[in-house]
Amino acid sequence: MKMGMKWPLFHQSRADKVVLTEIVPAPIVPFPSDNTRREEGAELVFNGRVRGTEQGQDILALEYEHYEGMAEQELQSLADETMAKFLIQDLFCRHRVGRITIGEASLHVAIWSQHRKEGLQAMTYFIRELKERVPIWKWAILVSGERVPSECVHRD
Amino acid sequence: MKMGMKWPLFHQSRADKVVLTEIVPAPIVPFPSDNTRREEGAELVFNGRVRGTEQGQDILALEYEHYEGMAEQELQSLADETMAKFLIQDLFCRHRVGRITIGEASLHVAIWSQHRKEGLQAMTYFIRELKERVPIWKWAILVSGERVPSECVHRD
Amino acid sequence: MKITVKCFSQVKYALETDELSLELNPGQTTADVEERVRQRAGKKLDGVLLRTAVNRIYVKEPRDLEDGDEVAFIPPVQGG
Amino acid sequence: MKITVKCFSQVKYALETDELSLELNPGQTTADVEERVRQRAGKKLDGVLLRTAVNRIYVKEPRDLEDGDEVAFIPPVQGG
Repeated sequence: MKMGMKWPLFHQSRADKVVLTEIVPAPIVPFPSDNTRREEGAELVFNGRVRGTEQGQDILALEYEHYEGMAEQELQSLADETMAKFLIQDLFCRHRVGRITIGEASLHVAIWSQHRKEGLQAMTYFIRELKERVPIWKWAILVSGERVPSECVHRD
Repeated sequence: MKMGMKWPLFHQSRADKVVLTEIVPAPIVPFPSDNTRREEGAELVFNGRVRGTEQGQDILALEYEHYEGMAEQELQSLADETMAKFLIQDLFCRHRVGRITIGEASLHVAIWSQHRKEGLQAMTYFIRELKERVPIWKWAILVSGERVPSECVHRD
Repeated sequence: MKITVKCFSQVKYALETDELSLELNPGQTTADVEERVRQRAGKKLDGVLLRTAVNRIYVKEPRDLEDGDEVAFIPPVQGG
Repeated sequence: MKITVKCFSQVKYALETDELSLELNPGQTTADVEERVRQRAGKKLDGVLLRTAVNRIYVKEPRDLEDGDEVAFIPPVQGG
């Protein structure tokens, strides 16, 4: 789904499942909540946010780098795999890249399912695998202004 | 915290944890998101919503009944216990009672933690225990208009 | 002595009331009260597991009651 | 033949470039290219585990390359 497209309304029972993933360079717009669904009793939302320290050292911000083309592809195939593996109805994911200020969301995931158990399991799996295989990396912007890969942040 | 009170801002690092539970008779106002935190990298939100069927039969709505006094007390002590058991920073919970239309939220939980793993575990535990011990019950409003305890809904 | 029984969900539905006021003899326990509630329900609570709360706290074993106590027999809960 | 090596994170930091264009001899594999990348980095990639992707797909074993292939050596990823 392209940004700016009309958001689908799900007030009808649906056999079709929706999976949507995006990598966006700007602040994440959360997926809209929805009180018109008849079938999905569980809506689970995760926001991963930038913390003020990296490897124990204060930072100003993070800059997320991604392998354009491959990151989108890996993210989408992970989402498809998660849909196939767990009894969930819809999975929406936005991952932000570029410079992100402390406190802001780098990752936003919403999972809709009939029951909470599957939603929680799917969320756990999806994020764990994302952190394992989607080619995205963090660069730390240090207080000095220096920009280094996050593993290269060392305590003074 | 009473409704209408000013929502605290958490932009300072805090040693203090916040746990808040409420049982409300009206549509649930979600807890505000917050991009001013420096320490909590994981924000997890769950909405439990009313489904259009109960025991396999179509319904018009659910009516949640609670044991006033005891339900509040059990919910709060469960939240306190969850805070003690998992490394999370804040837990907020609103449970709605009274008549709830299909699709609307009966339960809203937000958990903030440094890392996602503890948040997911705490959410799983909190909801499972809530469904085990907090004295709240569902009455189904059947298509006929009849109002029966949810276990007493039988297929035609 | 007199106690109050709060009725919820299936208990309320079976007894058609949300509260009972009962006279007890000294020494009567929560188990005795549950027995009276189940009898009053006819067979409508057969097979329904009830947990006991006294003064809004779950109790695991039958216990003696005092004048003014509030007792509830809690059918399986369904919050969430 | 000529291939492109895309550099990210620690690889980019070590090589100070986000892309290399390399001439290969026929029969040279991804393992040979990784060796060249590691040499060029001096010791800066010592101890850094690199996964290999060819044309944006992870490959598990060293493989032959073709003219125009895009190769990347993927340091541990950190999305989320």
